[in-house]
Amino acid sequence: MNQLTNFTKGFIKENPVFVLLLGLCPTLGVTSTAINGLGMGLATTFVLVMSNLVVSIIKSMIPDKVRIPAFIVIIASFVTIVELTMQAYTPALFEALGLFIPLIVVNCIVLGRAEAFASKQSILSSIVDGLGMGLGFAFALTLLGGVRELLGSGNIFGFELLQGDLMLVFVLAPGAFIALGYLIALMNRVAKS
Amino acid sequence: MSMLTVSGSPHIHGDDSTKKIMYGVVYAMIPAMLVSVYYFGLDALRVLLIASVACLFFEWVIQKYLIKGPITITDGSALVTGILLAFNVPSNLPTWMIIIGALVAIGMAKMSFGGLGKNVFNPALVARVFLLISFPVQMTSWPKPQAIINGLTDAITGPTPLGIVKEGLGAGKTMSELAPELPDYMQTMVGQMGGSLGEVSAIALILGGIYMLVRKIITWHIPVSMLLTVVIFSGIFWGVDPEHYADPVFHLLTGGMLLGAIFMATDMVSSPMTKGGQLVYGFGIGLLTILIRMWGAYPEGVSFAILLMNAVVPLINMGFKPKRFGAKPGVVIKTS
Amino acid sequence: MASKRESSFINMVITLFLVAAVAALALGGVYTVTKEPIAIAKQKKLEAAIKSVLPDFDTIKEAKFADPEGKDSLTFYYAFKNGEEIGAAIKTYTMEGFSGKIELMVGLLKDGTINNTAVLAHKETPGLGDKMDVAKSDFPLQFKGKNPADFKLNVTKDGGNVDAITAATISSRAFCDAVDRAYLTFEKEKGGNQ
Amino acid sequence: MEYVVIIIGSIFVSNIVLAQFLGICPFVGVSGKLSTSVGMGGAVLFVLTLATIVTWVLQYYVLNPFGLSFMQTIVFILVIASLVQMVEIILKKVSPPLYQALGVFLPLITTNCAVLGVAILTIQKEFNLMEGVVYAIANAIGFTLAIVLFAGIREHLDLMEVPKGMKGVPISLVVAGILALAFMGFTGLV
Amino acid sequence: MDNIIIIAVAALGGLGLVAAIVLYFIASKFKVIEDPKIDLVEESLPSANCGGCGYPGCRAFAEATVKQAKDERHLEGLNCPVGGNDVMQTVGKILGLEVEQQAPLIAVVRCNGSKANSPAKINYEGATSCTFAHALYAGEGGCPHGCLGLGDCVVVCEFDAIHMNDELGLPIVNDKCTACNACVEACPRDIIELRKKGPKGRRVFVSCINEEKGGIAKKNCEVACIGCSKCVKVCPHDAITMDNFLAYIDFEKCKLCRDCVEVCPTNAIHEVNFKPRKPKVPKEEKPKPKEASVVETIAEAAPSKENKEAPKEN
Amino acid sequence: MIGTVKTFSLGGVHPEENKLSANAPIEKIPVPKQAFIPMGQNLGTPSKPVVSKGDLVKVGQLIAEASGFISTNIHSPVSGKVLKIDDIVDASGYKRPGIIINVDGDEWDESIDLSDDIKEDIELDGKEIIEKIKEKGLVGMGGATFPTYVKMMPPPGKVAEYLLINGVECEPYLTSDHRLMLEKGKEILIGTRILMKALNVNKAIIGIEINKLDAINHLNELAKKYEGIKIQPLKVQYPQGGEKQLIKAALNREVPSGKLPIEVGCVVQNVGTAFAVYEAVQKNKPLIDRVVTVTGKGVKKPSNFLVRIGTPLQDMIDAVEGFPETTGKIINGGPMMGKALISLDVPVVKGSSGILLMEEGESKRKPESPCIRCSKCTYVCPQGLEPFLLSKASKLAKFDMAEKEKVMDCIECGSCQYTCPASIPLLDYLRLGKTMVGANIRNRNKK
Ligand SMILES: Cc1cc2nc3c(=O)[nH]c(=O)nc-3n(C[C@H](O)[C@H](O)[C@H](O)COP(=O)(O)O)c2cc1C
Ligand SMILES: Cc1cc2nc3c(=O)[nH]c(=O)nc-3n(C[C@H](O)[C@H](O)[C@H](O)COP(=O)(O)O)c2cc1C
Ligand SMILES: Cc1cc2nc3c(=O)[nH]c(=O)nc-3n(C[C@H](O)[C@H](O)[C@H](O)COP(=O)(O)O)c2cc1C
Ligand SMILES: Cc1cc2nc3c(=O)[nH]c(=O)nc-3n(C[C@H](O)[C@H](O)[C@H](O)CO)c2cc1C
Ligand code: SF4
Ligand code: SF4
Ligand code: SF4
Ligand code: SF4
Ligand code: FES
Repeated sequence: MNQLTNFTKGFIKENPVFVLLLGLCPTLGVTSTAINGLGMGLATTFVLVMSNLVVSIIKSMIPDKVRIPAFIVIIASFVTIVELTMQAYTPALFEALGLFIPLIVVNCIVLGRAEAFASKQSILSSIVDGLGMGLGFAFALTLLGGVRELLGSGNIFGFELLQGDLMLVFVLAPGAFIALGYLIALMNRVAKS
Repeated sequence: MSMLTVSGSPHIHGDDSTKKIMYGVVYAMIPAMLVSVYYFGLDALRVLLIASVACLFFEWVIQKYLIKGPITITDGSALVTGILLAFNVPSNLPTWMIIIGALVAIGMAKMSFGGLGKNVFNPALVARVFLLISFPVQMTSWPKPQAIINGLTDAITGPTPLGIVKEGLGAGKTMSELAPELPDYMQTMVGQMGGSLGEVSAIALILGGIYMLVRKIITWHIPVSMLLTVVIFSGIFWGVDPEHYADPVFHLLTGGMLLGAIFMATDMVSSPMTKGGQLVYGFGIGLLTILIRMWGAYPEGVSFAILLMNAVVPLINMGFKPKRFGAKPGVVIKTS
Repeated sequence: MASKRESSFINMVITLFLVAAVAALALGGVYTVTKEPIAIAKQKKLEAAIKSVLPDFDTIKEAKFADPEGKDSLTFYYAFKNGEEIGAAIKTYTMEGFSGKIELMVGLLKDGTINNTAVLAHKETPGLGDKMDVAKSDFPLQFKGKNPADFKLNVTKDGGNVDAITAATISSRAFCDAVDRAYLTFEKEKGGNQ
Repeated sequence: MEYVVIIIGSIFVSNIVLAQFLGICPFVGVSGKLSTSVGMGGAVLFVLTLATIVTWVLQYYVLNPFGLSFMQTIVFILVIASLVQMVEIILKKVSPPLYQALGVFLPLITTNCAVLGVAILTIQKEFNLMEGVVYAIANAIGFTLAIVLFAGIREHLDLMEVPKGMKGVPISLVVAGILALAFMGFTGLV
Repeated sequence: MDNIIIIAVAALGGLGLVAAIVLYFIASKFKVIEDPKIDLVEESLPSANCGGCGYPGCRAFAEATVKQAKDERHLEGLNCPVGGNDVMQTVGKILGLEVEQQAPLIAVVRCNGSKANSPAKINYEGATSCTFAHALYAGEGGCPHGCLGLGDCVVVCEFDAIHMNDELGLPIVNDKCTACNACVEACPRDIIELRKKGPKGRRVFVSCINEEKGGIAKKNCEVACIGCSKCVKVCPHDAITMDNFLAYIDFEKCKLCRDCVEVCPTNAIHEVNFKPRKPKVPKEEKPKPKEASVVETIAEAAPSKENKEAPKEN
Repeated sequence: MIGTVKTFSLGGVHPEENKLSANAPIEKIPVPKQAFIPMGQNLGTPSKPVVSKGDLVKVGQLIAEASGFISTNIHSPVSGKVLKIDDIVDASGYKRPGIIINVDGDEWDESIDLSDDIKEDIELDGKEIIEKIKEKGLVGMGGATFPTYVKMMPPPGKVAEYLLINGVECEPYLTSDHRLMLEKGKEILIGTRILMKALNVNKAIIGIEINKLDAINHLNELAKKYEGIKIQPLKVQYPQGGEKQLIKAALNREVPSGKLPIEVGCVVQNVGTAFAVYEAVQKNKPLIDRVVTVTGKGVKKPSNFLVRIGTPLQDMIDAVEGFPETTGKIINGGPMMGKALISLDVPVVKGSSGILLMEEGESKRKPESPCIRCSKCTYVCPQGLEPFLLSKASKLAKFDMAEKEKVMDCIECGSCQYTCPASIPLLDYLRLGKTMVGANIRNRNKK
């Protein structure tokens, strides 16, 4: 497969959030601001790329029956590495993302990609795939975070764009669902045309 | 001779129509509208107008440009939603917030589902709760009612009776200490209390309710079971500890209780289809309202309770079927 | 593609063991590397909080005391400058928030005067309750330099001296409650500690 | 009383799905039919409780004593994954009807944030074992409540002609949003 | 300090060991034997779960193929209409069997009673359901056999292959058709038939199922087959039979010579996907009812474009 | 004093009655020039012709016989020559086999008693009565055209306790039963006696709605003479004439879902049927004519006619002084349950109870709008169904759901659609659902 399309497919056509509907918990949970979304997206991208890499290297050494547990261990290791690193160097972001950092482990995109893609493809393809999917995920989270932040508090990435009373609800749980719902509807429309 | 028509039976139709029902509700709301204008002045008129026009406008825009289907804004349902939205906000709410409310009600809670009849949740209430959560400051500052004849001085804001009770009990006061701050029953009946446009006058609401009952727009099941539940539950707590719980009549007459029971819980689209189901639905609303009023953070729980029960309606509809004719197996009769 | 290993018992066990072991090795490594920075980051955060509520100091002594209700204990960080106690930063809390628990750091000078406050954790509504954070509004500034002995830690509505945050009386009340808790504990332990 | 607070808090006030955003994938994915969602709820209840017990024991008897709490994530997920697989295999053999009812959802549960999330939260909130179990069960009930309500609504929507652009996931998310709005009414109950 | 690494390795390694051992033990003890080929076959199916094969879903079909392959060593009678030959070949390969080629089929609407050819004499009000209307009356145009135009066939098509042409009031099939038979079953008037797609999608058929006598048929619809038998006589391959005043072309016998098309006085015989005829017989000679050709151009224009892209085609 | 007025408990509507022809006495209409006699005049299998082209027939002569259990004999309603045995276009526009007779005079079969006197004594025994009813081709005149003799033979294990005579005529506009009760009361009562004898029951109830007070009083007067026949006044409420509703109203018994009236010990016959039974048994006259109401708001002279089967509808229209220009819809039967016809070129059949010419304006359906879930359809459904749900399920081809929600219990009364404020063609979809579910059930049973 062409590496470029392999890379870009994660953004719109096979976007993990808008199209594949994977990893919705972090998508909804951390996107009260764009920066949180981006941080989560990048953390996930790192895990995705690294675990795709490792899985595609050792894929032939792993017997089928323990494939999934082995993959999980690999993924979990990278998640923990991210966890520890963030805790050490970006404690504020770590706190904002909270529970959802360890939950990257169970993000279906990560395991799904390892299982469906990396365990069958070459090393390069796997990395590109991980990168594409990860960045697509980050894109979706940042977009959602941006929308919610803008509507909820008038800011984007912390910069004040709108003033006055904004719709608090978008910062809260209901707003997350609603904003994502309409974003997906919009994306479907965009993808079609 | 013109072309003959064929169709299946029946070939005649009763004279009821969606339009008649919806405008019937509008007529039923007239007393409450008048009271709101009487007490809140031109501001009430502004809110009513903006909410109705905005609801109609959004319905038109969405039908024309997004759904690209027939335009049905004359059927009156958007108007009802608009007026009820206005009834559910304080009279000093900024215009743009009302417009957002209308967009939420029509765009999100109604048209996203496909329009009239397809929505699961009560549009006006979705909008109200959306506004409440989004703009808590503006949505909880209530102009004090002032008869129009007293002149249109700048509105003074004050809390609603429920707000006073929640605050007061929260701060450790007792009901008897709070009593002087609360309106008496006569005032709550007529509309002399703080609150949203449509909820202040019990009499006006009841008048509308009777009109709808007579015209068979609504049935008694939902309002009665809801109010009865409220009376019974609040009565029990009040009976046990009248110092820390408000009395049942207070619960009935304050806040959105009557507005909710008569106009909002009865919305046919978002309520159960059978009478048994409706009784359960009303019971649920009553229970949740009291739960939220007594122990929740919000002083008023009717809107939340109705929305929560809206979510249960599909399950109620699955569980409560009409009494089927011939459901019991027959008895074979033997004669000599 | 290289042929897969067969799922024999030995293979399974060995693979899983190896993968786990390698993972653990890597993790252990990262852990040892990041241990220090994590500790430092945590310490920094605490120190920053303490610093923000107390005047200059050089040493800190930690202690725990039961709050007046005896339900829970508050952590006191006594601050010393040149060996002299200048006051205490008290990690206090309240359960009365709009959405539950609020944690504050309250800096009290030796005489009980509030030097400053800082919000450590809360779940209040953004845009409303969260205004009790200095970063969001001036609400906490009114506590600065007040001594609860003559500054009634109650919102004005309840007959106190604190101007509540608009439309967030509950949060304001809770804030007062937390500060009050710190103050009362501080006063209670004053004698005992020295 | 503590338990009541935990139960009401987990089911209504901070519902695992509608307020904490855990287990959204199955919430959206398998809520198409009422019967399926009830099955899913049952499976979550079972696994969540079991996993919380096992991970709690591991945390307090293995990880903490050895200073290994940094390995919490990896250990928990490994345990949960194995546990789920074991349960699945056993169920398939021992009770095919139960497998049909619950088992088919089990693989989905491995990658369900709710299980790992609740396990970690139990530790974070410093619950004792009993509280942890109550917390797990309450959350599973909260999950079931949310998904069952949601499934009811979706079955209802099946009969409605939802506009093309909103059909499927978008309208489901809007419904979830409104449901979350409604659940905000429970704020402050505990 | 490095202590922690050792402990970590020991703990996690131990856990891994335990997990592996327990899993292995349980897996072998509680094994449920299922033919792995079922999964393989299922994977190769299109997962449309349409039921076109006659089984309740792809998994059931996979089970059936594996079973039949094992018991009878052939796959006759089993066909996934959606995946077509390609898929059956793959399935055959998985199961180590050969699959005979099957000529691709397509749904054909055998009615040309468009709004112009069979104008409305009665006004219908009611449910948009052919089944209901069929039970109620003969149809707006009066032909009791013809298309009611309410689109039952369109609704059941899972593949977006059949659409109502509002101008004609008739459904038109495009090349997305997988010959799943759903529309055939849905039509209360048995108007739709699965016919051989033909080389390059070329086919000839009688676009009428009216069994009335000529005069009555013609009164209801201008382009009805009036049972004149001219086509039967002209067909050099004996492919046309006449029953109840209605001609029928057997697609097994038809050699696509199109002689019949030219002799039909009402233009009831349709040819699809042929190149425009050389003006051997000038068009003007035959006063063809206008609408008849519209169907063809539509049917022709749409699919022929797709033909180029569709890899399935031959 | 007419006694307590009863009605059924579940649902029901009250459309405008519009009984325009209530005061028009039954008139005889001239014998047509040509008679068209379709072979399928009963619910069940069509009959088989026993005459051939060119045969001369007399009035009352057997021209087609039953072909199967649920099928009936057909007798010639006219005298003349069989023109041909060929397809006749029926009221829906479909071809049906039929016999066309060129009328020549009016010569009756000799066995028929043509005298005007009323014959009281019932000479035949039960079995013979049923045999007579079968032989004379009687079908239910209430609309369903079910072969009457089949109803007279309860299946093994079931015993009839009550005979109910259905004089409800709850359909708006129609008055044929009403007129019949007024003019042929005595014959109806004797017919009832005959049916009672055949069924071996001693209790009969004639249910009549109180908008036909004159009929109630008249029959009350006459019935004094007969033991066991009670006239039951009923509140005006559609669809009280539905047999299940009638049984519920008169006896407070509920026919179980999917079962026949005999399950609760009842047999229901229409008053017209009772009259036909009288004629068949006492006068040996087969079912060759019937009373038909011709009415409509635009009709100059709404009337009740006694017409021969096979008479073209046009003949009756001529008798009411022509076809109103404003007609938009022709209905065979009443406005609630009748069937729309596509032309007047069709004959009167055994099941024709009335011809209603509806004005252009009132015949158009209101445009459909979305269901507002008002539940009114559910409230009025006499069968306790949820029409909004059933129609949605049928529309979306969820037939399993429709079956589970008991679509087969629908009696097609149309109350739901009549009431629906959104003007949804509920019954159209319900019928669709019934058709498909019925087919599914039959397929399942076959397997
Ligand atoms: C969505 C929402 C969030 C709220 N959050 C808070 C909060 O965080 N803190 C608070 O004190 N009040 C909050 N409130 C407001 C309270 O319900 C209550 O109105 C207020 O605290 C008392 O009103 P007052 O301060 O104007 O006297 C919130 C209200 C809403 C609608
Ligand atoms: C298939 C079928 C079988 C019937 N069998 C009997 C029967 O055995 N006995 C009987 O009294 N009526 C029988 N009936 C007649 C019905 O009870 C009923 O009178 C007829 O369907 C017309 O009633 P309606 O006009 O209320 O629909 C049968 C009807 C049908 C459709
Ligand atoms: C909705 C509905 C209304 C009916 N109304 C009448 C009626 O008014 N009079 C009547 O004789 N039969 C009416 N019937 C037919 C009866 O159910 C029943 O078939 C009939 O009385 C049986 O008598 P028969 O077999 O002699 O026709 C109605 C049926 C239905 C389903
Ligand atoms: C009795 C009755 C009550 C109604 N109540 C509401 C209401 O509370 N909120 C609302 O938005 N619309 C209400 N409507 C209007 C209409 O049903 C509503 O817009 C639909 O929910 C939109 O699908 C009501 C209509 C009726 C007939
Ligand atoms: S439904 Fe008809 S048109 Fe559609 S794919 Fe099947 S056979 Fe072809
Ligand atoms: S082909 Fe058949 S199903 Fe399709 S629209 Fe015509 S009549 Fe209806
Ligand atoms: S037509 Fe059927 S569903 Fe409608 S009211 Fe009558 S019995 Fe009920
Ligand atoms: S009467 Fe009509 S609008 Fe009302 S519920 Fe029934 S179908 Fe819907
Ligand atoms: S990301 Fe939480 S369940 Fe999928």
